[in-house]
Amino acid sequence: MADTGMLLALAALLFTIGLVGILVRRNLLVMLMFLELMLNGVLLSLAIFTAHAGSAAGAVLIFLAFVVAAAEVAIAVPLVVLLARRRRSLDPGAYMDLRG
Amino acid sequence: MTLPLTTIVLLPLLGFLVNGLLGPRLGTRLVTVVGCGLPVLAFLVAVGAVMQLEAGDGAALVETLFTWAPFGERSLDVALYLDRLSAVMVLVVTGVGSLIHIYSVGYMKGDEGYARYFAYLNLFLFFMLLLVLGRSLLVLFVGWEGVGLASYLLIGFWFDDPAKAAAGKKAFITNRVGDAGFLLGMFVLYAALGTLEMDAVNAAAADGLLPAATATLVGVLLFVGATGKSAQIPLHVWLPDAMAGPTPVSALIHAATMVTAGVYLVARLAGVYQLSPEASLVLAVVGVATAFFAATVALVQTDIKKVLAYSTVSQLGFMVLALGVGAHGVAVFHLVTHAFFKACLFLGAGSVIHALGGEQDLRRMGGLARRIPITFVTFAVATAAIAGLPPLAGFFSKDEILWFALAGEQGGLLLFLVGAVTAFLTSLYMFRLLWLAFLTPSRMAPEVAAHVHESPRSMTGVLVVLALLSALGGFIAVPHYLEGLLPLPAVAPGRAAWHLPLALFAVALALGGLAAARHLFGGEARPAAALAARLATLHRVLTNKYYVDELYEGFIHRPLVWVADRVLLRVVDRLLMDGLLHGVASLARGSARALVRVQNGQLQRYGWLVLVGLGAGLLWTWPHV
Amino acid sequence: MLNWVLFLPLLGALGLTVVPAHRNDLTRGLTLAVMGVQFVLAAWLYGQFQAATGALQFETRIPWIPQWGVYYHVGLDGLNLLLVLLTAFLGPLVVAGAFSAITTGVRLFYAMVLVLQFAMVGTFLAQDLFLFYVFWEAMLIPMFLIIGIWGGERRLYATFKFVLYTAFGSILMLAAVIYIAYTVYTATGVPSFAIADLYRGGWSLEVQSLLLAAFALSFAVKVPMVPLHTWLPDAHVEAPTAGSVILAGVLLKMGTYGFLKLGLPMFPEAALLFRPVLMTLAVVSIIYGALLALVQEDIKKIVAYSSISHLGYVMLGLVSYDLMGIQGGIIQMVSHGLISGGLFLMVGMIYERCHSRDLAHYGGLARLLPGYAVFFMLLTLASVGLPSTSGFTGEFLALLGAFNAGWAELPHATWPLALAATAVLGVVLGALYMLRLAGRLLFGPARAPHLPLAGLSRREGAILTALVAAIFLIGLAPGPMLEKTEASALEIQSILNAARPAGGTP
Amino acid sequence: MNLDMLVGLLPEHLLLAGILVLLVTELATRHAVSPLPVALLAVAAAMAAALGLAGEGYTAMPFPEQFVMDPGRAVAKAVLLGLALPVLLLAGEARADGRFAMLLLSSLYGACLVVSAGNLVTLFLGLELLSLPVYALMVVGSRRPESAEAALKYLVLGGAGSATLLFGISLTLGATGSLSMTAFTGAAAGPEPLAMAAVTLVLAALMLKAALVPFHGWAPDAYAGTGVPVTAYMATVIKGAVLLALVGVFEGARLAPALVGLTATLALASAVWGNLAAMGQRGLRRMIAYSSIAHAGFLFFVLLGEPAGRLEAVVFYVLVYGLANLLAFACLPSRGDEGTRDHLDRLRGLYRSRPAAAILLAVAMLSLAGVPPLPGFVAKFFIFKNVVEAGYTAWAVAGLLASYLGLFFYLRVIRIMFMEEPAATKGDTRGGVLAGVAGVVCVAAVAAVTLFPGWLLARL
Repeated sequence: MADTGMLLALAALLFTIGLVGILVRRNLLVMLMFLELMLNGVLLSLAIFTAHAGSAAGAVLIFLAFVVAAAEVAIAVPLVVLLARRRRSLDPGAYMDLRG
Repeated sequence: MTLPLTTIVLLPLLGFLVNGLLGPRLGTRLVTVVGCGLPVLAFLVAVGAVMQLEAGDGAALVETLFTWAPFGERSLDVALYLDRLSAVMVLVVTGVGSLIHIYSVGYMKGDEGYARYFAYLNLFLFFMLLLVLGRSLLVLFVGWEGVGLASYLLIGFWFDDPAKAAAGKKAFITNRVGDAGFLLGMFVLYAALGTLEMDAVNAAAADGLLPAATATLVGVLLFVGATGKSAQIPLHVWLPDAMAGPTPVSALIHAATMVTAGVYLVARLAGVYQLSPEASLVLAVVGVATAFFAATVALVQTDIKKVLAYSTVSQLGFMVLALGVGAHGVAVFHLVTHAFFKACLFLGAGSVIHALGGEQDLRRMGGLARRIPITFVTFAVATAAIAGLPPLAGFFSKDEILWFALAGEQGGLLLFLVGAVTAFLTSLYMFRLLWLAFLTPSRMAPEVAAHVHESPRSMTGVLVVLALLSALGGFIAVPHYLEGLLPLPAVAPGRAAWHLPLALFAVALALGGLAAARHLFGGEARPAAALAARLATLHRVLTNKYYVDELYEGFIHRPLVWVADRVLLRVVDRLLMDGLLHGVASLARGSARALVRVQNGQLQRYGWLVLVGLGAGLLWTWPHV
Repeated sequence: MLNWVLFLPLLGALGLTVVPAHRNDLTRGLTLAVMGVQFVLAAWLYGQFQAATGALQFETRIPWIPQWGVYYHVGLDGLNLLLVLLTAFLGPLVVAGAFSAITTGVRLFYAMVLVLQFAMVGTFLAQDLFLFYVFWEAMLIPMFLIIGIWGGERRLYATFKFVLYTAFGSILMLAAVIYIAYTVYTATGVPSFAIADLYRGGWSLEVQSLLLAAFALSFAVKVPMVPLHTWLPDAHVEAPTAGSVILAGVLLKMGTYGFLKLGLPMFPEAALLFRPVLMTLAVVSIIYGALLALVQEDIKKIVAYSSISHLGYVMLGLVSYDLMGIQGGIIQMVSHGLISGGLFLMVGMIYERCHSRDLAHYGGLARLLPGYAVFFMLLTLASVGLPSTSGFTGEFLALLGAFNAGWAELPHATWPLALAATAVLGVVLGALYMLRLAGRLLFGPARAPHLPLAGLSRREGAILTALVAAIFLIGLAPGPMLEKTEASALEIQSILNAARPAGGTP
Repeated sequence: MNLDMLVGLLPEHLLLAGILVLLVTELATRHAVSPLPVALLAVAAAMAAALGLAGEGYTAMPFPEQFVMDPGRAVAKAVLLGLALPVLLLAGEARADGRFAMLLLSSLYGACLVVSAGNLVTLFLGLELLSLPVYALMVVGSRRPESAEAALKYLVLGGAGSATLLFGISLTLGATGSLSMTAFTGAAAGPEPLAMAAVTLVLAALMLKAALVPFHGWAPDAYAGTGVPVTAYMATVIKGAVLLALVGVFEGARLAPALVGLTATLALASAVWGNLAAMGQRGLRRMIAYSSIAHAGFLFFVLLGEPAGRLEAVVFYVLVYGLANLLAFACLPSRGDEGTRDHLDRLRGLYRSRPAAAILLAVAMLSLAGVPPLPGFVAKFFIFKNVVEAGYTAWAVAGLLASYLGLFFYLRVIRIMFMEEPAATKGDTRGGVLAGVAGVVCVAAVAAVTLFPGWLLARL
């Protein structure tokens, strides 16, 4: 059970690192990677619990989450490309046209 | 079924409506016929009604018209009521009123507001009759306020002159102060007895249903109303200014009828006042003080109408004094005689003013006795009457007042002495007037003097009638006629024998006034001026009417406006309430700006907000677990 | 029939949408016709109204949101009868009065006036709290537009102030309404908003006090009672004449009507507790409004502040708990509607001619516009409360009622009597400011900013004649009206008095 | 495969069919063909199907524990689908292409799934299906350079939200061993730390998707950064679906006391923040964004209420609120630069040039403000009635006071349209035909709901 606890802590850590990473890094692509990291942390915890509970639904959810993560990236990367093509910058601070 | 009382009241109203609505289109003649004919008709009907009253066994005539406001079982009704007291009043009002209407035909000839004038005058008569004939205090109050309105309109009749309009306003508002007291008195009566019908109130008072304290309260409050209408201290200030109106108006409203309404009110509710010696004492003191005070002011006035106005205030003071010592019948008696001679005096003054083309200043008159003899003779008779020379009307009524002030149960030496001095002053200032206007050499401007002419027959005729009434009116034994309704007070023991000496004393006072006036104002030497110079301060105070107007302006009106403007409007309304509002509004605007600044477009700032939210959420729920 | 009276203006407003935009004559005519018919119907209902009973008459009750117990429930009783009649009476006058004043956006203007009329009549007629609230709030928007579009220079400030002020009161009332609905449902198991059911709500004193405070805040803003009055002068001054007339004539009465119909009888115990406060505020309003009217230089502001004073009498009468006082309050509402409506119309007439409301610019109008002066004088006198005008009837009965009640309470408490006596001062102050206005406007040397002045047109004459006739009718013979309202007033009175501890006065 | 799988999912099937048809036409035709008829037909058919199911009182679980269908959900679906119809019309006005329609229909599919979600897996799937196409739509449906920025902001924060949701779901699994809704609601009521954390995370994720303070940062920028039809879609259907998801996950459960304070505080904060920040906005869309933040706050108050009335209240509110928003968007001038055509300056004096549009826009604003007799008032009344009935009177009063703050900026729009002179350099303020149709549809629906709220409430 100790392992489970450690793994869960790791999952939470990954989630938090992901979130904080999104907040502090000044590069859109890196931020997207941290977003994936967040999801990975969640997936880790999900895997643990699924295994623990022996839930089929949990397993399905893991796969769904993979798909979702992939889809998000699939949309996000073209968006970053669109932006970068316009301003030649990956700094999120360069894209503050919408405000107020 | 005939309704004489209703007819009496409605006739002048009809006149008002006809002249008021159609006036300018009717032509002068028709206006005159309507304006004067209907009051005369009312007088005739009134005579008939009084005869009907006398033919009966003295029971009052009552005409209930309609229920004004029902409340469950109670109701406030509109009813007219004629007993001997109102009979006297109705006759005076319609009689003297009709005379003055007729007089006005000549006086107002050619005025562009001729129809309007008669409309107002008829309106006044209507309300005055309502006042006199009302059975309930409510109806009386309707008339009371209505005559105030008519007075307001007529004082400001020549409204182009702001001073005249202001005088009207002053009259109305001063009366309103009194009316507030009247209303309160009425409320107390209704709260205590559940009725406002005056015969019922008197009956209840007689049956002991009205506690003495309540009676005092009612008495004082209603008297506050009376001080307004009857120009008693401290609400007398409007009456002298009211002389801005056409002179016949001054005669009718501000001398003969309306101003006596307060006296009538007290007499009408004699039952209440009989229960309350305290209230009566207040009346007596205020009355005698007013009489004295006004008489002193009248001594130095130079405007012929102002002298008469203060004289009216003074005479009203006498009436109130009579009321205060319980001699209600005598007060009404003086009211009647005063109506005759004061109307005569005012109309005479009107005739003088008419003759002089509008001049009112005594300092620019003189020597008119020969030029306008009828006016002079009638004026002299009325002067003698008011001064109290026997056997003219004023002698009888004033003598009785002094008598009851001295000898009545509620009388007192001080009241009597002040009254006596005032009687002397009355004689003095009236003969001063007579001399200055008619007997001293002319001081008129030549172009004025050239145009002096006696007034038309319609005016002089009225003067003659009124002079006759002033001469003979004293023989109408009004107090005796009213004794059933208004019993005279008992004479204090041991003083019954003083009546004859007192009468002689009164005559002596009148003659003394005459002599003094002749001495001071009659000769060439003008000792009056010397006296005035010697008593300069006193003279100035009197000329300025004791500075009462200035006092009111400085201590009431101006502080009121100051508080309203500086405190309520600027501080409370604008600073506090609107300031609070605007403060909240700018707070909202400010926070809106701050919140918008949070939204700076930076993705990671939004992320931080999310993080804060998440953390706070988890922390929030954590301790609850 | 009652539904026709209610919905006719709404139908009229819908009808206006098919009138071509440039046909102002048609718009005006249609609106006037609608209002006229509404008044005729209302007058007919008044005639048919049975005086003997306090029960609802001409009732309609249709489920609207039955799940919540909300019904479209309207009916006439003694409390709203006269107010509906007043509203219907003022309607045509307002419309006709605006013929010459409103020349832009005519269609929208009259549509808004009609919608407003609908909402006002609805507020009076509603017998369901939910419905009442809906109508109550629905009034705001047409008024917002009327002031904001056709108003004077500071119209935006004034209209926002008006709406935000009143809406603030309403939002707390809404909270109270919701709470009431909930407690009624839990107590009876049947959801209901019927006002008659709510008279016996049976809340504890604390709850009642909170609920009453919420309602009272809303109503007091509308009345308006000092110190919640500061929106009124601005709104009145900036509103176009028609807006001022509606505002003064009808809208303000919503507040006092609210107290009478809802505030006091729904929470009688709390009302008793708050009575000293309400009565004091009523008297303060009387004096305060009068004093402020005394120092204004803007004609409209004088009339506006006079409204505060006059509505104070209404409140005084209502919280006197005396039959005469309540009846007087009702009459005073109607009377004030006629008088101040008339005064605002007259100010509008002179403003149309001279484009100034500054008292200092005028003088001697009695010479320049004799007809105008006569009507102005009559309205002034009515406002002052001269007997034989409606102003007297209302003031007198309200004061008499308050005094009567105060006298009867004397053994327990002196304050009601003291307050009633103080209120009488307002009679003096009323004369002071109104005669100042009339005197400076009508008398003195003739002058006006814009000469020569056209005399009163036949339309204006007719409007004023109708008003003055109504004023005198109520002044001379209020009896029939009082009879029709008495049963309902008695009912309210008995509800209020039931809350008094034994030994209190009837 | 049973009949329920066909019938119970009929609305979804119809949407899918629509997507397929669109796909085929897109591939088969060389010239651009307006996708509008097909899309409209599909959505309308789906709505009709949902209404039909509701009318029959159809109740079934085609996929046990996964997908639930009952009359209440059917109506909810019909409402969401119905709100999408004017969105499509607005999109047609903006000459949207096939991609737009397909993405929209996909997102709608997700919305339907959310409503019918029987367990957390389906819910997650539905929410993602709802959101993912929108990120793309924001760029596809707009010809503006800022739209990518808007989409990315939404995506990053939305992605974080998804992760949070998933984390919450995962913790639920850990705490209860199950992913069913009942397991979640049990966790919501219970005192177990892990479960409470799970519930908090799910709640926070839904708050993020619904744009509650402080999770709202993306909303103003996203709303303002894309085309009007997409904004309209986000403000109405997406917000509605998220709120229905919220009601779904907490179905039948009273909120634990700890969550009551949290929810109410954040809901109130949203209402205040949204209403205040909207006061000075220059663009209608940004204003609507803040307004939607405030409305999300009001909607979240529903959680405080008794479980029984939540669905009805939310469906009613979403319908009314959506209609008002769509009505407002339909009245905007349809020409001009996509970035500025909603600027309030352009609405200056709108009543002069387009009285009908101005009046309808005013109606929309007033309904959003909750001024009676417009249905926005009834909707708000419903929510706060539930709150009071659950005993949270103080919160209800606070919420109502917060709603008062909003009055100002709604009235400000009316002021600009009616009380101000038209701008000197006024652009073309004309509206389009399709937008007009959308407006008429919306106003008809608003009128119906105004007159017969009882009828509608009886069918929820």
